[in-house]
Amino acid sequence: MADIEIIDNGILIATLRGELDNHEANRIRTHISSSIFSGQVRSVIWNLEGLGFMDSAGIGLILGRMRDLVPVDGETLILNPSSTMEKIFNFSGLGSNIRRCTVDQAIGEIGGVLHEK
Amino acid sequence: MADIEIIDNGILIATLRGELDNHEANRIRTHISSSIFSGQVRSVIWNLEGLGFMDSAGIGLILGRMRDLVPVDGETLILNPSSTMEKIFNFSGLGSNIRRCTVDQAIGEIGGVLHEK
Amino acid sequence: MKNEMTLSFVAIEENEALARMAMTCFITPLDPTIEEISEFKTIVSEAVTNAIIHGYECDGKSQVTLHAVIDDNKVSMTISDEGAGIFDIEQAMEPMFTTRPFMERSGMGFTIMESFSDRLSVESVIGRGTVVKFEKTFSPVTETSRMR
Amino acid sequence: MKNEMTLSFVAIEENEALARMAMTCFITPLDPTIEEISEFKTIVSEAVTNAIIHGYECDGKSQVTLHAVIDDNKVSMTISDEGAGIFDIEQAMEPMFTTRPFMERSGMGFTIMESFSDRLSVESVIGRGTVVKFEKTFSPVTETSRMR
Ligand SMILES: Nc1ncnc2c1ncn2[C@@H]1O[C@H](COP(=O)(O)OP(=O)(O)O)[C@@H](O)[C@H]1O
Ligand SMILES: Nc1ncnc2c1ncn2[C@@H]1O[C@H](COP(=O)(O)OP(=O)(O)O)[C@@H](O)[C@H]1O
Repeated sequence: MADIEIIDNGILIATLRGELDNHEANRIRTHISSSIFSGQVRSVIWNLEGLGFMDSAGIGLILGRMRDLVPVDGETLILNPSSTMEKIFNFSGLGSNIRRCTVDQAIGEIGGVLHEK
Repeated sequence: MADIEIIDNGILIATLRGELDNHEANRIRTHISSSIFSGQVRSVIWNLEGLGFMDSAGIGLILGRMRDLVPVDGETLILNPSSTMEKIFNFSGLGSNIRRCTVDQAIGEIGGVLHEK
Repeated sequence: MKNEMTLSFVAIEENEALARMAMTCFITPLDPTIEEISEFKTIVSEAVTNAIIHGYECDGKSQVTLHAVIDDNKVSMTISDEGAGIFDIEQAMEPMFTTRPFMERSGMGFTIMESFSDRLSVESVIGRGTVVKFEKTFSPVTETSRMR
Repeated sequence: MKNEMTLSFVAIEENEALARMAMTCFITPLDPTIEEISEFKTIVSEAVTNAIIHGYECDGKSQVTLHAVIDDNKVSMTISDEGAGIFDIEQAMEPMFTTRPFMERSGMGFTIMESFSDRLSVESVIGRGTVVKFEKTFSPVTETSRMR
């Protein structure tokens, strides 16, 4: 399950719940991807606080959306994954995108960077 | 899982949670049975409000404890089973022991009856 | 939808919960009501418990096998063991009949299985084992009865 | 404790969740930590997904089979399919290697399975199928790491 919200400064917030496996990734991929293209999105925040499970399909989903953001040089932040998910992100080179903070703080971080540009 | 509490007037309150199947009934049987024999218990209230699942092993458990209570002519009330459990109790002739009320109201009912004796 | 699965496990009581969980998860895509799920779980639980305790006396090594097929909104299942078998099926299916009163069995297993399924049959041969088959159709969606 | 089970199902994506749930329930009596459960679930999920999508291309009829044994606090498992098979196992096990980039597969499945298991092996024959075996030992109880 994914709640998608696009806020003023072109930040898409994807709040994931339940279990993110291959089946689920295939169900929500197009929805997130088309939101990125339709909504002048510059950055994506993945809020994983309420996600119960994720396997490598989550990596595929997030890397795929990072690719969608390449044209606009957009940023990706991954919020509050479980410790098992954090290991998976680290194996996959996404460790530096992880933040332990609130959505507001993450918006602040991205907003700030965008502002300076 | 079963929380057992014996209150002043010889009423044992068994609060069941989780799933009551054959395995679980075998785990908690002795505990409840020995509480009845050790605690001068006259009546048992089964609080099923928080029970997620029950099959016919629950019938065996409750009928077994009714048998324990025969010497003291004790009463048995079954509180707030799910509708599937209610069907199972009805098949088994325990429908008349079911109450839809709070534990306090059930204590009141049994206390009252005991008082009149 | 169409789906098919087989689950088998050794005869220990811990596996009663495993069987219920696996079967519940299997039917979840049919979007059943809470009532339908719990009736279905109860049937599975009764049949599996019988196989473990009556069929095999919890021997911890013989196999109980569950096979299930989803065809549209109908689930067809068999629960089988190669254990003791049933002496008199008609008698076994009577309410309150049990060969194990001292284990506090209520004898209500088959009555419950019959009531909660759309169709149930039992085949058994002494010394060869028992097969319980049942079908349950999950009702078409009505908005108020949805679990999610 | 000792326990043993076998689960098989047809190759559709819905069964990825079934496999995780059934296996999680199977190991619950070992009283694993949350971390151990989620690592174990991840291994199962990766191997089952691979069998369904790479082995069988989600054909909806071929069987994926899981076999698991509990011996004390060690779980030994095999996940097998009789599908496409792997051309070069060594290459397949490299991080980021995938034959399905367009399905947004990350190629991290085997890396994760190896990291989260104590021991993992893969056998595969082109056109005959693939067997993934792994072992995971669940740590002795420490009060603070308990799930319940
Ligand atoms: N799988 C089985 N193998 C052998 N005997 C069985 C099996 N299932 C049921 N029975 C017999 O049928 C009787 C009635 O079963 P049931 O109605 O489920 O009641 P209960 O399990 O409470 O005894 C059991 O007591 C047992 O003798
Ligand atoms: N069961 C299988 N049957 C056939 N090929 C497989 C199987 N499992 C893995 N493979 C092959 O190994 C490659 C790497 O697998 P993996 O590391 O899990 O990454 P991914 O699934 O993301 O591609 C797959 O892309 C596929 O070509």
